[in-house]
Amino acid sequence: MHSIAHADPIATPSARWAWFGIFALLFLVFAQVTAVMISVPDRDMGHLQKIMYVHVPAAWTTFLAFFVVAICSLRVLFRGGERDDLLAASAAEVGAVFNALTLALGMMWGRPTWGVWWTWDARLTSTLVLLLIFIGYLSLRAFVDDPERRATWSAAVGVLGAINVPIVYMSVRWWRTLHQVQSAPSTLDPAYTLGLRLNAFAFLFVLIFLIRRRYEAAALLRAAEHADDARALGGR
Amino acid sequence: MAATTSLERRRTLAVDSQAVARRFGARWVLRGVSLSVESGEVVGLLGSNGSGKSTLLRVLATLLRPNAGSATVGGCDVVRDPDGARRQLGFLAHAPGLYDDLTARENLRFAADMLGGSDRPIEPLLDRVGLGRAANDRVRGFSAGMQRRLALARLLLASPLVLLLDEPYSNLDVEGIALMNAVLQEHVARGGAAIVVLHELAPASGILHRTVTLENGRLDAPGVAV
Amino acid sequence: MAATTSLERRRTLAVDSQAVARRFGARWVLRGVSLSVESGEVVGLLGSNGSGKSTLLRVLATLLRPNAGSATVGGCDVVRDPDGARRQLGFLAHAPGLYDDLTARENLRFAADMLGGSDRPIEPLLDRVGLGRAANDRVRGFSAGMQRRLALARLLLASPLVLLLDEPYSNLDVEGIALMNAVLQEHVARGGAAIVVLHELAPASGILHRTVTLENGRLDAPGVAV
Amino acid sequence: MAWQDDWRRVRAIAWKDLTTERRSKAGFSGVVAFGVSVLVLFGFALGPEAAALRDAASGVIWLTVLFAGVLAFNRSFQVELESGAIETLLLYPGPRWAIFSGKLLANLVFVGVLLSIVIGVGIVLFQVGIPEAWPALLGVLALGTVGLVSLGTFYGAMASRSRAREVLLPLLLFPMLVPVLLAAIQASRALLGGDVMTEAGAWIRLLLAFDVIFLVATHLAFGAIIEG
Amino acid sequence: MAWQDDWRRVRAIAWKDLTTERRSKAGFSGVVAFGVSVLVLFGFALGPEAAALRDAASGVIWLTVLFAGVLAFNRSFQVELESGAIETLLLYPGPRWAIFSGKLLANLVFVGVLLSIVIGVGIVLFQVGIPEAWPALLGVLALGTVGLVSLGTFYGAMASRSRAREVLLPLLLFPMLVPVLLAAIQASRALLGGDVMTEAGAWIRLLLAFDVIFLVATHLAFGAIIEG
Ligand code: HEM
Ligand SMILES: Nc1ncnc2c1ncn2[C@@H]1O[C@H](COP(=O)(O)OP(=O)(O)OP(=O)(O)O)[C@@H](O)[C@H]1O
Ligand SMILES: Nc1ncnc2c1ncn2[C@@H]1O[C@H](COP(=O)(O)OP(=O)(O)OP(=O)(O)O)[C@@H](O)[C@H]1O
Ligand SMILES: [Mg+2]
Ligand SMILES: [Mg+2]
Repeated sequence: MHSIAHADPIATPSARWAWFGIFALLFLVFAQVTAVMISVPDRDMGHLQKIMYVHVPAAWTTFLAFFVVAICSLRVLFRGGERDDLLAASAAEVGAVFNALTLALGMMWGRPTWGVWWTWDARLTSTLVLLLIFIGYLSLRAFVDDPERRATWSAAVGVLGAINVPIVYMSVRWWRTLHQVQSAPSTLDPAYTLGLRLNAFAFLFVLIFLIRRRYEAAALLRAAEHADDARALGGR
Repeated sequence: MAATTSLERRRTLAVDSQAVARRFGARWVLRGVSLSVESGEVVGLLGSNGSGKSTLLRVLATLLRPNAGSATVGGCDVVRDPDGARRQLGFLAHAPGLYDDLTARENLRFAADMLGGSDRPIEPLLDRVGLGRAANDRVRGFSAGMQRRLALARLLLASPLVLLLDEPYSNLDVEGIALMNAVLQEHVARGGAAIVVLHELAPASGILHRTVTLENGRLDAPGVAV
Repeated sequence: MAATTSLERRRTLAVDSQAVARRFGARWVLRGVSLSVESGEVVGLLGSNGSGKSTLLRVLATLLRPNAGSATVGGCDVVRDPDGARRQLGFLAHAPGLYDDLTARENLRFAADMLGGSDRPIEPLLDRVGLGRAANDRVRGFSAGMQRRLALARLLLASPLVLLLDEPYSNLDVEGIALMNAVLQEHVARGGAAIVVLHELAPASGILHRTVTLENGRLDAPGVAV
Repeated sequence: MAWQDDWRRVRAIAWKDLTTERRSKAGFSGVVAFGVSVLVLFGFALGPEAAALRDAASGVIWLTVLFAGVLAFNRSFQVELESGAIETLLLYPGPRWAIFSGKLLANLVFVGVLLSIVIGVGIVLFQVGIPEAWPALLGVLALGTVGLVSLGTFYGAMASRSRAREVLLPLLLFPMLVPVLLAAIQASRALLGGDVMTEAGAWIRLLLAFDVIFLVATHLAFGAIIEG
Repeated sequence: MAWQDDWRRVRAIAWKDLTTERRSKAGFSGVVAFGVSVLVLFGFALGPEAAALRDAASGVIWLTVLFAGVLAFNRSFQVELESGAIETLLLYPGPRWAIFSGKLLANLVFVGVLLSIVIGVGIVLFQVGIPEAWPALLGVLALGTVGLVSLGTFYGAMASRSRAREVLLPLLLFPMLVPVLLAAIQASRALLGGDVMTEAGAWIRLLLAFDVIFLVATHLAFGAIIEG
C-alpha cells in the first residue's frame, strides 16, 4: 500500500481534503437553509420557486464539470498524460450526475408550473442531449480496454462533446422558448440573488470535492496497476 | 533525409529494440526484449504458441505502442517518428490485409498509390507471384495461398530496408516457398534486413543468419547461429 | 451391374467421393474427383495453391454442395443425408471458428452441448492441448497457435469416424505438431480415417498412409505410397 | 431423447448469444441509449406541439424499437461470421430449426427488455397517459415483439450470409414488417386512446395471425436458407 | 511534391471505397431501398392526415438520411477490418488525415446521392411543394450533409475499432448530431414554408459554423484516434 500511495503523491487521499469535504457539506446545508429562509414566496410559483436553489446551481456546475473535461481532453490530445485523462474521466462522471440532477429537478419543477413533465423546448432537450453525449463518453471509456487508446479516444469525444456546452447555454437566446432566459442580477429580487449565489458556491465546493474523490479512486487503481507493472518487469 | 537513396550508406542498425515491454490487460507478453538486427541480416524468431512473436513484430511495425522500452527501425523511433519507420519497413502479417471486392491488380494499384510515387509496374509483379492469370479476379474467391502470394506482391512494390514476416511460409505450396526465399535472398543482397517468425526451420534453411527464441516474454540465447 | 457390390463397398468406406465436381461462377475448381478412404487410413491431400483442396474438404464436410457427382462420409450421402454425415465427421478449417467473447472453457462447453449428449469432461481436454492455464481467458486475445489448439480440443470432444483437416499444422509450434500427430495416431488406432491437407510432408512423416495430389481439378497419382 | 438434445442445443445457443451480448459491455446499455437518442431525435423532428407528439407516440415508439432491434438482429448472426464460427455451427448435428430457435429466444429476451425501457422513456418524453386497459396493451406489445423478432432473426440470418449485410437486413425486413408494425401501432394507439377492445380487438387478432404464420414459416424455411 | 502524394492517397482511398461499394451489388441500391422503406414506414406511423405529413416531411427526410447514412458510415471502416486491411492501411506512410479525407470524400458522394434520391421520393410521398428559394434549399442540403458526414465518418472510424461497433456508432453520433440536424430541419422547413432567408438565414449560419468546427476538429483528431 505504501508504495502505491507514493506512486502519485498528488492523488494521495489526505486529511486536508477530508476536511474540505466536511466543509463543503456544511456550507451546502447553510446555503440551502439561508436561501429558503430569506426568500419570500414567489408571486406566481409560491414556495415552488425554492427548487431554483438546487436546479440552477446544479445546471451551472454541470457546465463547469464539462468545461474541465474539455480542458483536460485538449491537454491529453496535445501532450498526452495520464493525470489529465483520469481527471477528465472523473469530471465527466460527476458532471453527468449533476446533469441528471438538473434534468430531474427541472422536471419536478416543470410538472406543477408548466403542467407537464417534459416539453420539446430547446433548453430542455439540449440538456438531455448533453447528458446523452456524456453517457456515450462514459460508455466509450467502459469498453475500450487499452488505457492509451481509451485516453485518446475519449479525449476526442470529450472535446467534441464539450462544444455542445456553449450551445446549450446559448440555446435560450437563439430559440425563443418556454424556459427562463438567463436573467441578470438586476432583474431578480436581491434576496433571490443572494440565495442563488450562496448555493452556487456551495455546489461548486461539492463539485470540486466529488471530482477530487473520483480522481483519487481512479489514480489509486492506476497506481496499483503501475506497481504490478514494476513487479512484472523487475521480477525474474 | 534521403531515406530511400542508399541502403549501403547505413552502417547503423536496421532494427534496434531496447528492453521493449508490452502487456495486454494485466498480462505482460513482452518483458524487456532487446534485439538488434544489422543490414544484410536475416534473423529467425522462434518461440512456442502465444509467446509473443506476433506482438513483437507489431510493436516494431508501429502498430502497437510499447508500454516500456524503445525501438527503432532504420534509425527512426517507432513511437516518436512512426512515419519515418513506416517508410523503411514492410510487414507481412498473419492476415493478408486485402480488399475482397477489388481484383488482384486493383489491390496492388491501390497499394502503389498509398505508398506514394511508387511507379513500379504491376503486371510483372503479378506474374512473379504466379497470379498473372488471376489478375482480374476479385480477391474474395482467392484460396489461402493465393491471398498470401498477393500480399507478397504488395510487399515487393516498395523496397524497404526492413522486412517483418510473420510465418510467411504458411499456406504456401512448394513453389510459393521457393518464391518467398528468392525474395528474401534478393532483399539481403540489396543490403536489407529481415525478421522472420517461424515454427519450423526447414523452409527457410540456408536463408537465416541466426535465430533467437522468445520465451516468457524475453529473448533466450540471442545470437545462436543456425 | 455391380450396383449392390459397390453399395456394399461404399458402406465400409469411410469416405467415398465419386466424380465430385464443383464450380465457382464459370470456373470449374473440381472436375470429377473420385477418392475413397478406408477406415484406419490417413490420406495426405497435396496440391498447389488454389488447386481446390479446401473446396474438396468443404464438399465432403457438407458445407458446399457439389455441382455434379456424389460423396458419402461414413456411408451417409453428403447431399441427401447431411445430418448423418455430420455425425461422423470432424472438420478443422483454415479459420478456427471460435467465439471471441467466450472463454476457452465456455467455447468447449458450448460445443459439447451442440454435439448433443457429449459428456466428456472438458478440463482434461484443455490440459491436453496445453491451454489449461488459459481456460478462463477470452479467446479474443489468443495467439494464432492458441486458437488452433482450442479448435483441436473441440475436435476431440466427439470421436468421429472421419477427420478432415485443412493444413492442421499451420501456426503450431513443435510441441503443437507433436500433439496433432498423437491425436491422429489415436484416431487411426480407433479405426478412424482422415484426410489431411498439407503443403509439406515433414510434420506428418510417419502418419500418412498415402498421398494424393489435386491438380487442374483432378486427382493425379492416386495411391502413391509415402 | 432426441428432443432433449434439441432443447439443450436451443438453450446453449441462447445462452451463448446472451453471454456474448452481456460481455461486450456497452452492448445492451448502448442499444438502450441509442433508443433514447432516437426518441429525442423524433421529438425534435416532429416539432414541439404536444398534441402532435402524443398522436405520433405509439408510431414513434414502435419505430424506435424497430431500429434498435435491427442492431440486435444484425449482431446476432454477425457474431457467427467472425473467424468462421458459422461453418462450425452448421457442422454440429441436429435439426437446423434448433439453431434458429436458440437465436430467436436470445433476441426475444433482448428486444423485450429494450422495448420496456423505450416505452418507459417514451411515456415521459411524449406525455402519454397509461390507459385503463393496460393488460391488453401489454398483450399487444408481446405480440408485436414476437412478430418483429421472428422476422428479424430470420432475415438477419439470411443477410449475414450475403455481402452487404447491414444493408440487406433492413431492406428485406422493413417491407415485410409493415403489416405487423401497422397492426401493432394501430392497436397501441387505439388502446392509448381509451378504446377498450373494440377497434383494437381486430388489430390484435391480425397480430396473432401474423405471429403464428411467421413463427411457423421461419422455422420451416430456416434450414433451407442457412444451408446454401 | 508531398501534397501531391497526399492528394493521390486521398483519391486512392475514395476511389477504393466507392468501387467496393459499387461492386458489392446490394450496397448502394440497398441503402436507397432502405431509405425508401423508412420513408414509407414513417408515412404509416405518422398517420394518414396529409397536413400532418407535410409538416413532418422535412424532419422525416433528414432522419431517413441519417439512418441510411449510419449504414454507410458503419460499412466505411468495416471494410477495412475484414482480413486485417486496417493494419495494412495504417502501415502506409503519409499523414493520417489523408486517410480520413479519402473516407470522407467517398462518404460525401455516397450520402449526397442518397439524399437526392430520398428527397425525390419524399417529395412525392409527402406531397411537398418545391419552393421558390430552391437554390437556398440546395445549399442547406449540402451544408447538412457535410456536418452529418464529417461526424459520421469520424465516429465510424472509432466505433469500427472497438467491440460492439454497430451500437457505439449511433450511440456517440446521434446526440452529437442533434444540433446539426435540428438546424438543417428547421432551415429546410422554413424554406419549404415559403420563407425567403429571414428565419432560415439564422439556421444556415449556424449550420455553417457547425460544419467548419466539425471538419477541422475531426481532421485534427483523426490521427490520434486511429493510431491507438
Ligand atoms: C427538465 C426540465 C428543465 C431543464 C433540463 C432545465 C435546464 C436548465 C439549465 C441547463 C439551466 C442553466 C442555464 C443557465 O443558467 O443559463 C437552467 C436554469 C434555470 N432554470 Fe431550468 N430547466 C428545466 C426546468 C425548469 C423549470 C420548470 C423552471 C421554472 C419554471 C426552470 C427555471 C430555471 C431558472 C430560473 C434558471 C436560471 C436562469 C438564469 O437566471 O440564468 N427550469 N435550467
Ligand atoms: N489483443 C490482445 N488482447 C489480449 N491478449 C493478447 C492480444 N494479442 C495477443 N495477446 C496475448 O499475447 C500473447 C502473445 O500473443 P502473440 O500473438 O504475440 O503470440 P505468438 O508468439 O505470435 O503466437 P503464435 O505462434 O501462436 O502466433 C498471447 O498469450 C495472447 O493471448
Ligand atoms: N467462394 C469462392 N468464390 C469464388 N471462387 C472461389 C471460392 N472459393 C474458392 N474459389 C476458387 O477456387 C479455387 C480453389 O480454392 P481452394 O481454397 O479450394 O484452394 P486450395 O487448394 O485450398 O488452396 P490453398 O493451398 O492456397 O489453400 C481457387 O482458385 C479460388 O479462387
Ligand atoms: Mg503469431
Ligand atoms: Mg486451402
